[in-house]
This record gives sequence, C-alpha cells and structure tokens, in this order.
Amino acid sequence: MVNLEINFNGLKLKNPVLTASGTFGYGTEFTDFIDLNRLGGFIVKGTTLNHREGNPYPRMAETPSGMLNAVGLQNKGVKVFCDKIYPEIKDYKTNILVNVSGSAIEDYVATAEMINTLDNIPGIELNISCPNVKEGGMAFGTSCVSAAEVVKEVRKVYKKHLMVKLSPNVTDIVSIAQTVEEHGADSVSLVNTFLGMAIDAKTRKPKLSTITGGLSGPAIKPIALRMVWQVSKAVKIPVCGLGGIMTAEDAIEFLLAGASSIQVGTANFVEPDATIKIIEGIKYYCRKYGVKDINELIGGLKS
Amino acid sequence: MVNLEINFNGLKLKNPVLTASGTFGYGTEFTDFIDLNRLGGFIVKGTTLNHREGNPYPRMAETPSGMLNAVGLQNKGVKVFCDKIYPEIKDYKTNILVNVSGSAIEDYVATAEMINTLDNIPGIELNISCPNVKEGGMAFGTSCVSAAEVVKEVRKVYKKHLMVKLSPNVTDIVSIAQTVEEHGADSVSLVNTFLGMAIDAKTRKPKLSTITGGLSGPAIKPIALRMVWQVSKAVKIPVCGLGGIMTAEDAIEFLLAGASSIQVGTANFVEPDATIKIIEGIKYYCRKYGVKDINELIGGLKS
Amino acid sequence: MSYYYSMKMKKYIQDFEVLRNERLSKDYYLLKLWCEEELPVIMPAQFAELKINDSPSTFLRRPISIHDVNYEKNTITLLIRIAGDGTAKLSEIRQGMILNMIYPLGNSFSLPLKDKVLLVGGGCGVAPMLYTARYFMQFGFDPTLLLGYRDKESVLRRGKFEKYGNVFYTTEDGSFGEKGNVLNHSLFSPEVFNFTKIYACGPEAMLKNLGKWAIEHGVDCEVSLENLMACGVGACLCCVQNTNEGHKCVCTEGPVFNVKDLIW
Amino acid sequence: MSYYYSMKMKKYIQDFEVLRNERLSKDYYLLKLWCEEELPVIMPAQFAELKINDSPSTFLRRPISIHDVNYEKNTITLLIRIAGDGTAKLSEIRQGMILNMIYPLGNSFSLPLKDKVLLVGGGCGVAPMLYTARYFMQFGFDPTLLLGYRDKESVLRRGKFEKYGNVFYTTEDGSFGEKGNVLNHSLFSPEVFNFTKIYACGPEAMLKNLGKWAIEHGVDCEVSLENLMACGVGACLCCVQNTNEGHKCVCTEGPVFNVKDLIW
Ligand SMILES: Cc1cc2nc3c(=O)[nH]c(=O)nc-3n(C[C@H](O)[C@H](O)[C@H](O)COP(=O)(O)OP(=O)(O)OC[C@H]3O[C@@H](n4cnc5c(N)ncnc54)[C@H](O)[C@@H]3O)c2cc1C
Ligand SMILES: Cc1cc2nc3c(=O)[nH]c(=O)nc-3n(C[C@H](O)[C@H](O)[C@H](O)COP(=O)(O)OP(=O)(O)OC[C@H]3O[C@@H](n4cnc5c(N)ncnc54)[C@H](O)[C@@H]3O)c2cc1C
Ligand SMILES: Cc1cc2nc3c(=O)[nH]c(=O)nc-3n(C[C@H](O)[C@H](O)[C@H](O)COP(=O)(O)O)c2cc1C
Ligand SMILES: Cc1cc2nc3c(=O)[nH]c(=O)nc-3n(C[C@H](O)[C@H](O)[C@H](O)COP(=O)(O)O)c2cc1C
Ligand code: FES
Ligand code: FES
Repeated sequence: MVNLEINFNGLKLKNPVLTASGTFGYGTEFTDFIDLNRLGGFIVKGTTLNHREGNPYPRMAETPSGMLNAVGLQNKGVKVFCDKIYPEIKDYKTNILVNVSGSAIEDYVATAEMINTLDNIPGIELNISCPNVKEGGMAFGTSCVSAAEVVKEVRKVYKKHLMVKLSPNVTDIVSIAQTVEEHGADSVSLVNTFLGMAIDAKTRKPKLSTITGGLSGPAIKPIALRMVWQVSKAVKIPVCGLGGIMTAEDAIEFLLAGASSIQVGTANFVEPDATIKIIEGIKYYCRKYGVKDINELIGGLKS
Repeated sequence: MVNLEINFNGLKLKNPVLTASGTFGYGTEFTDFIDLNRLGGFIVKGTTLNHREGNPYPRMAETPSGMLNAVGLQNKGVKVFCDKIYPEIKDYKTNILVNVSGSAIEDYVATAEMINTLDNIPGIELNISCPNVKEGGMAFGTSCVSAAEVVKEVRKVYKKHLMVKLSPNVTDIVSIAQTVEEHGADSVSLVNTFLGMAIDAKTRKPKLSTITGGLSGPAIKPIALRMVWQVSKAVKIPVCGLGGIMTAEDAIEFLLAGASSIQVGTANFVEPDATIKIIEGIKYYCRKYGVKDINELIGGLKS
Repeated sequence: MSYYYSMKMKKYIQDFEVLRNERLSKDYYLLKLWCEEELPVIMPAQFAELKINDSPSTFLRRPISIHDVNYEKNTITLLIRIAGDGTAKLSEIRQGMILNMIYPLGNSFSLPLKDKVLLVGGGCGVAPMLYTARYFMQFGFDPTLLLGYRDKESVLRRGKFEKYGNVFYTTEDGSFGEKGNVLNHSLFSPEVFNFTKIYACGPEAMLKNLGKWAIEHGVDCEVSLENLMACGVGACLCCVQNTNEGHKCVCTEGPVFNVKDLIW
Repeated sequence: MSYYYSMKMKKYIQDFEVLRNERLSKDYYLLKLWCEEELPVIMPAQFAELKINDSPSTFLRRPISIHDVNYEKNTITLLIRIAGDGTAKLSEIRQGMILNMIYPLGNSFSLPLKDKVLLVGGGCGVAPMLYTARYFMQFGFDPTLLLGYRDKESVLRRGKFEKYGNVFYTTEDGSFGEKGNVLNHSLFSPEVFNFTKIYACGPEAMLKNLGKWAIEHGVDCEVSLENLMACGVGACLCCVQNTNEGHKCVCTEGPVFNVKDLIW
C-alpha cells in the first residue's frame, strides 16, 4: 500500500491531486465522469463579490499544445455561491476551496469574509493573478507591494487555510512568494496563466474579444515547473504546483520539483477523467519505483 | 509582384525573414538546404569576448511543442569570429548581424567594438537576455537600470545598427523596450527564450545539466506575440519579432502585431529550409489577399 | 427558460470503432461509428466532443453533431466538413480505428407541439437535421426540410434525407432546387408559408436572418449554434452566447436556443 | 583530429516512401524506404534525421543510423528500437506512407588501414554495423562481428549479418552465443584477441568499458555515440561530447570518435 496522504499545512489531502479553478466548474459538471470524493480537493470557479458577466465571445483560442482563454471571471457572485451552490456541493468528502478573485482590496476582503462562514470550505485560493480582467487581478500579483497589501487585509478576516495563487507574468516570482508568506499566506499555488495573444492571419483580427488572454496547457509546463522549483526552495509554506499537468508523470515532476500538491487544469477539458487517471498513475509509479509514501517524492529532485 | 522589401531603421531587408541567433550556426550549416542570399538576413551565434565551452551535456530537452536548451553561449570568441569565420561568410548578399553576448559590460563593449570594424556586418544584436549563463546575460535584460547601462556603453563604440534583444522573463517588457530605445537602440528584437525546466520522472533528475534552460518553439508563440504587440505600440524604433515561428502564417501574425521583421529560430531544426518556405508562404499570402506591399501588414491588426 | 433546457442526461466517455469513412463530396465525409456498449438515448441537435488522434496541431476535442443513430446496431453517424486540421484528421480516419467521444452533450430541439414544422439546414448545418427529422417522425410529425447548399455538387445524402420528410433545396448558383439562400426559397413567400415552427442549423449569418424573419413574422424558431468550445461540458465558460438572461453556455444551455432569447 | 572528420558531404532533405515495415522482435522494427531520386554516397555510421509524422508529443526530428543501403534499388533500411513516443510512431508506419529524412549526416568510421578488424554492436547499436561490415567488405576487408544482446529472442537479422563477416554473439542470459556482455566474450581473452582495430556502437556503458579496455591494451578503437540532438546539422550545439579538444558536436564532428580523444 502506498500512502498518498499529505498534510498541506493543515489541509488534510487524501492525495496530492486537486483541480484548478475555472477548469472544473463547481465540480458537479464532472460527476458523470468521476467520483469527486476521490480527489485530494477541488477548487471552484473564480468567485467575486458581485455577479460578473465576463468578457464577450470569443473567449478561447487553441494554441500549440495549449489554449488561450479570456473568460474574465464570469460568475454569479459570492452570495449566490453561498446560498445556491455551496449547499449542493458541501457534502462531498474532499477539500473544496473557493478561488476568490477581485478588482479591489475591499472586494477580496468582503468575499473572503463571506466564505469564512461556510463550514465545509476549509480554505480559499486568493487569485491575485488573473490576466483577464481589466481593473486588477493580475496587477495585484505582479508587484510585491500590492500582493502584500491584499494578502494582509484578507488574512485579517479569513481564518482558515489561505492559499495565494501567483502570477507567472513576473520577473521574480520568488520575491512575490516570499512576500505573501510573510504576510500570512498558508500556502502558495502557482502558476496562473501566462498573458498571451492569438491572431487570425486570414481576417487579421485578434482571436479573442479582449485581444490578450491567459495561456494554459502543456505548452507552459516547463516554465511553471521552473517557477515551482524556485519558489519551493525559497519559502517554508507548501507549494501547490500547476501548469500543463496532463499525466501522472507530469504531476510527479511537479512533486519532485518541490510542490506538495498539484492542480489539474486544462487537462480536464481534454479528458474529463484526467484527475482520476493521474491519481491511479501516481499509485502505479510509486509501486513501480518502490515509493512507500508520496511525501518521499516532494522536493526529491536528484542532482 | 509583391514588394517584400523593408527599411528596418536603415537596414535594408529584401524580405522580413531573418534567422535567430544560436539556431542557425554561422549560416554555412544550412547552405546544403537553402540559398542564404534569399534571406532578409541572418543572425549568427551568440558571440562573446572570449572563447566559451558552454555548459556540460545534456543541453537539450524536448517539451510539448517546444524545446529547452542550455547551450550556454558556446563559441570561439569574437577574435576567431573576425579572423576565421567572418571571411568565409562576408560575401553573402544578405544582412549578417552578430549576436553579441557577455557577462560584463566591458565584455559587451569590447566585443561590439571589434565587430564595428567589420565592413560587411551592418549591425549587431545585443543579447541582454540569455538565460543560460550564470554570471549575467539575462540579468541585464530583466531590469531597466542594467539594460540602460549596457546599451548606453555599447552605443558609444558601436556605430552601425544596434538591435537589442529583450528577455521575456520580466513583468513589464514595455518599459525595458522604452529604456533601451531611449539609450540609443536602433531596434529591438523579442523574444529570447523563457526560463524553464524539465525533469525525468524515472531517474528523478533534471534533464539539463544546468537544471534550468531556455524554452523556445511554438509553445511560446502566444506569449511572444503578445509582447511584440505591446512593445511595438510603445516604441518608435522597429521591432523584430520572434518566438515559435514555424510557418508563413505565424510570421504574418507577428507582422500584424507590429513587428517589422521576424526571426525564425527553432523551426530551422525541424525544417532546415523553413526560412525559404516562410518567404514563399508570405508571398503566397500577399497574392491571395491582395497585399501589394508587405509594409501594409505591419501593425495591421484589425479590431 | 423553456423546459428543454432542464433535461439532465448522463454523459459518457466512450471508445467507438470506425466502421466506415465515406467521402461524400470535396469537403464532406460520413463517419459510421460502433460502440460495444448500448447507446444512451440521444436527442436531436445533441453533439459529441471527439478526441482527435495523431494531430500535432489539435490539442482540444472537437464538437460534432450527431447526424444519425441506430440503437439496434449501436452505431452513430457523423457528418464531417473539413474546416481545419482537426476535421481534416477526422476525414483521414480509417475503418477499424478507435475514436473517443464524450456524449451526448447539450440540450436539444424541443418536440413540436403541433404540426407542421420546417427544418432548415445550411451547409454543414444539415448535419443534425437528419436525426431531428427522423426523431420528429417517430413522434408522428411529418417534417418538411429545406436544405441550402452552394451548388449541386455539394448536396449531401439526398436519398437519406428524403426518407424522413418532404425535402426542398436551394443552391447559391441555382444548379439544384431554387436559386439563392434558404430565405429566398418560395416556402418563405407569404402565400406559401404555413409552418408553426422553424428549427434551424447553419452558418451564423443564415441563422440571424432566419431568426429576424421568424420574429418579424411571429413564427416560433429554434436554432442550433456552433460556438468555439474547449470543454463541451459547461466547465470552462468559453462557448458563451449572449442572451436576454446574460451569457449562456452553448455546450450545456445550448446548442439550441429560441431566437427570441438571443442577443445577436 | 583524424582525416575522416574533414569530409564534407552534401546533405539532402528528401521524402522516402515506406516499402516495408517488418517487426523483428518485441521492440525492434525494420523499415525499408525508397527514394525517387538517386541516393548519395553514404558512409558507415552516418545517420539520418527523421521527421515524425502525426505525433503530438514529438516535436523534433529523431536521429537514426543507416542500417543498410541499396544503391541500385534506391533503398535505405533502418533498424528501429522503440525507446519512446517518436520511435513508437515510426514502428507504426505502414507501407506507402512518406517519411522525410535529412541525410547523410555525421562523419563515419574510418576505413581500416590493415586487416583484422572487430566490429562490436550492443543492442540497438548493431544498427550501423551491418552497413559498416558490408562497406568494409567492399574494400577487401573481412570483418569479424561481435554482437551483444539481452537474450536469444533479441538477436536481430542473423542471416543478414552473417553474410558480411564472421559473427560472434553474447547474450546476457547465455541463451545464445557466450554468456555476459561483449567484453566478457572469449574474443577478448589475451590468447585470442588478434584485432588491429575495434569499431563499436551501443550503450554508453558498453562503449566506455570497451574504450577503457582498448586504451589499456593499446588497441585502436572508434565508437559511434548517440547523444540527444535537436538539429543534426551542427547548428544548435546541443549534442556535444567532451573531448581533448573541448566540446565537439556528435552530429557533425561525430557520431564517430576515437576513444583516445574522448573525455568520458
Ligand atoms: C455544437 C456543434 C456542433 C457541430 N457539428 C458539426 C458537425 O456535425 N459537422 C462538422 O463538420 N462540424 C461541426 N461543428 C463545427 C466543428 O466543430 C468545427 O468545424 C471544428 O471544431 C473545426 O476544427 P478544425 O480543427 O478542423 O478547424 P480549426 O483549425 O480549429 O478551425 C478552422 C476554422 O474554423 C473556425 N471554427 C472552428 N471551430 C468553430 C466552431 N465551433 N464554430 C465556428 N467556427 C469554428 C476557426 O475559427 C477557424 O477559422 C460543430 C460545432 C459545434 C459547436
Ligand atoms: C547518431 C544516432 C544514431 C542512432 N541510431 C539509431 C538507430 O539506428 N535505431 C534506433 O532505434 N535508435 C537510434 N538512435 C537513438 C534514437 O535516436 C532515440 O532512441 C530516439 O531519438 C528516441 O526518441 P523517442 O521519441 O522514441 O523517445 P524519447 O521519448 O525522446 O526518449 C525516450 C528515452 O530515451 C532517451 N533518449 C532519447 N534519445 C536519445 C539519444 N539520442 N541518446 C540517448 N538517449 C536518448 C530519452 O532521454 C528518454 O529517456 C540513434 C541516436 C543517434 C544520436
Ligand atoms: C478557461 C479557464 C478559466 C480559468 N479561470 C480561472 C479562475 O477563475 N481563477 C483562477 O485563479 N485561475 C483560472 N484559470 C487558470 C487555471 O486555474 C490554471 O492556473 C491555469 O490554467 C494553468 O494550469 P493548466 O495549464 O493545468 O490549465 C483558468 C484557466 C482556464 C483555462
Ligand atoms: C539551441 C538554441 C541556442 C540559442 N542561442 C542563442 C544565442 O546564442 N543568443 C541569443 O540571443 N539567442 C539564442 N537563442 C534564442 C533564439 O535566438 C530565439 O530567441 C528563441 O529560440 C525563440 O525563438 P524560436 O522559438 O523561434 O526558437 C537560442 C535558442 C536555441 C533554441
Ligand atoms: S465549452 Fe466549456 S463551457 Fe461550453
Ligand atoms: S544536434 Fe544540433 S549541433 Fe548537433
């Protein structure tokens, strides 16, 4: 028997596999394909204080080994989440985290405060890295000063696990990670999407209504993996790694680089049961290579 | 007849297609496959003041739609370039630029000074963005202050076309571009490679001897395109765009985004005649869509 | 919104074996697929998300309408138009190969409340109309089909369509049926038009014009849309269509919309 | 370095048609390819860079040794071992398909100056040894081959190899030939060993041991290396091998090196 359990700074994960916000809806979209209770956890859609319609269509463009999206945090707002959606998902036996997004510090704080009241939500993922909303999001995640500020304020009101999701669109992700650690984050997750762009040569128009959007998928894996490696050496809080994970092998690479858990994002679109295949694949890897406890792999990169 | 000629801030290009440094050797490696005289130009290998052996093997890892390299500027030094290599290539009827790399400002300056004496080298590409050398390279390209400094000093001794190659591993590539423009760059080229990493899950070891390396190829195209679009709106000097260009369509996307010329890099490894196919493809596109002059396409993104 | 949106049908990920790949015309192919397991009930205008094998340039699945279903033989038929690399790969698939599908996806055309109904398909939009006609027929309706093509050579599966209804044609060049686009057909002339409902699928411009006509003439009209999709299951929110109630997902709250609800 | 490094042979990008793909054993396949145009001269140990079609996970070309050449029939034969996705795709290629190659690449084994020479191949490293033996034979040499395999089932193309030389075998489990690795073979015992030169290709560990043995025993020894390559033409500097003269490209200054020059 292989132990897959991980203590992620207080969050008890039955295995290191979570799903990435915005790629897994509220979990319920996937119940025809997988048993949600088997996941280490899932992170619901980016949730904001108020209802958001998101950006105009088109919001998606396929790219080599990846995709751009410009959804722009479409969601019904935190109140609808608490009243309508939470009751429907709260009894799944897994960690349900809410991805909290915003464009002003007060909004982040107010949203986090409401989620704090939900018994079965053991943590939030603070999204300071969304490239798809004009007024903010990513702006918070690209400077130490602003990242510090939003984390500090949210920490005051949010009492459970506070994971902070970092933007890869920066010169020095390590110092941002250190800053949010200093200001009270319980963990960091990285990476969010890379700001990219696609053009239709025939029509000479951008493929996205917003011109730029967020790049995800296997294309970004090498950069994400490097950032996870750099950050996990530099902070004491655990790192949740993501960016292009499609297979168990990808997931293990992130663990070896130093992540204590991982998220599966875009892969869910291609294989709705990707998470379960990854969990099974991790087990298989451990058996094959004589790994008794998944924790042995974390940061286990040899030189 | 379609006009493909471009005046790139004084450099007369017979078409917008150049090759990217480090992916095209000294040009001579490709003469079995293509006629170098047909290129808009080619940019030779990263050249440093002194001979460099580069990094240990392994230096390469394939990634989804791309590759990582950690060559580390292996080259025989600028003197050997001037004495041995330059005489062999100088009579090609195309623009031969030398990619000047270094790890100290004095080295950049001394190298540029020597190249300045070579009649048939109309310009240099100042590489302040190599992620594969410990002592510098990229460090110059990731802060405005250091970028300004190196460009300013090189500008003093280098009298011909000074193209500065920018690193994409930054929060704000626009301000770096503006800084180098201000300090005398005649043009900018972007992007260099993204710092990435690859791990072999079986052996648990990094795939590169240097652990991290530079990501290139189609995977990075959406991010490169976005940066070219941002930078070309913000500077007056022309932009040479690159990053994942494999086909004529890719090249046209970069032109539409605002690049006045483009470079073909990793594609040369997959198709040694990629450049010629791209030039032919651009001609075909222009004929098909009634474009009389390639200059019409530059920055021609519609909204 | 209307009742047919609320239907929650279980979705499957299944492997299908390719029984046949027939080239119908220059750009159109007919794929006949067989599944070992019993097929679930499929509703008209529902679609599948197909995994594209062996295509370096196709990363995501591709949405394709269910063209026909045979529950006895466990087969599903798809009508593919080559639009780019992904559909080109599908066109090259050969007998015996395996195709992985997620299906059945989306809502469906609602059952007519009374006769007579007009099914309109344009180009590739004829794809869902065969199964729709067949489905309606099973419920006792006698649908009329109006299929619009570029020219005579583009006309698809005549014999098959004509089994399930009275079929009229338009072609852009007039080489078959009436000349022009579907709205130019004499079925739409005031003296002739006597349908209680229109069901349509085809190019956006066609659907918009048809929708405008239907609203102006007070005719109920449902259209099946084809937005770009990443997931097909309502998770990514990429496929949205603007409606009176805000952004709706074409993959789960569509592909069928009543034109009254759309903001185009 | 030695004279054979200086040879500059023109390289070609050409399409080949697959005449035959034969499975030889669990992991080994033999691809016979035909080219419309006349083949250029190919030297022993030279290789080709193959474009891998239809593989979403293979971006770069793959280097594969020339296993055999027929100048009359314009055919080239490759011996493929499945190592990962790229070679797996090659193993699935079928008759009539097109394979694009850049070739001939690299330097080559040097012609022996005198008889008797020993060609050593281990596992997949036997690939270049067939053409090498045949080539040497044409120049009047009578090569001895020593081929090392895992077990009897892994032994490749016996009949073919035995046409071009005197062939000895080792297998790890002793099920065919002598037991052990190639260096354990009795050919290497002091009383028996009477070769003036060794040419070898195979796993790095084997080549290193062989090289060490050759240097210790004062026997000239050339090895063909298999480093990771991106371009195959000397442009990327990814494939370097450390030598007494610094980093050398395996794709252009190799794959063949004299063990004396290597720093391992
Ligand atoms: C619900 C639904 C049902 C469909 N049913 C069928 C069907 O039965 N038969 C069939 O052949 N096709 C159908 N399509 C369209 C089909 O999904 C696209 O043609 C296909 O995804 C194109 O993929 P590709 O890789 O071949 O082309 P790509 O290279 O991805 O695209 C080629 C061109 O087509 C455009 N395009 C791609 N997908 C779409 C789309 N979904 N909507 C509008 N434009 C698009 C692209 O922007 C591009 O300009 C359906 C689409 C939807 C959403
Ligand atoms: C000059 C030369 C000649 C060769 N001749 C032959 C031949 O005749 N027949 C044959 O079957 N193979 C030959 N090879 C090896 C062949 O190129 C590799 O097996 C192939 O590139 C692996 O590709 P893949 O996509 O199948 O596996 P990948 O998924 O790319 O790799 C699978 C595993 O093999 C390792 N690997 C890949 N390529 C190499 C390499 N070049 N050297 C060492 N390890 C590698 C990887 O690190 C990985 O662990 C030759 C290599 C070279 C350099
Ligand atoms: C369609 C889409 C929507 C997303 N929405 C969110 C979001 O609301 N909040 C967030 O923090 N990240 C969001 N992301 C980013 C993902 O959570 C993840 O960070 C990113 O996709 C990289 O992981 P991947 O390559 O595995 O997809 C979204 C990504 C996609 C593709
Ligand atoms: C093997 C390799 C070596 C490179 N060497 C250099 C170099 O010496 N100097 C430099 O400025 N860029 C170097 N680059 C970066 C390329 O010039 C180019 O900026 C990058 O590869 C992105 O373009 P591409 O995606 O078209 O390859 C190198 C890239 C590769 C793949
Ligand atoms: S395609 Fe993902 S929500 Fe519709
Ligand atoms: S593989 Fe590029 S230099 Fe050898």
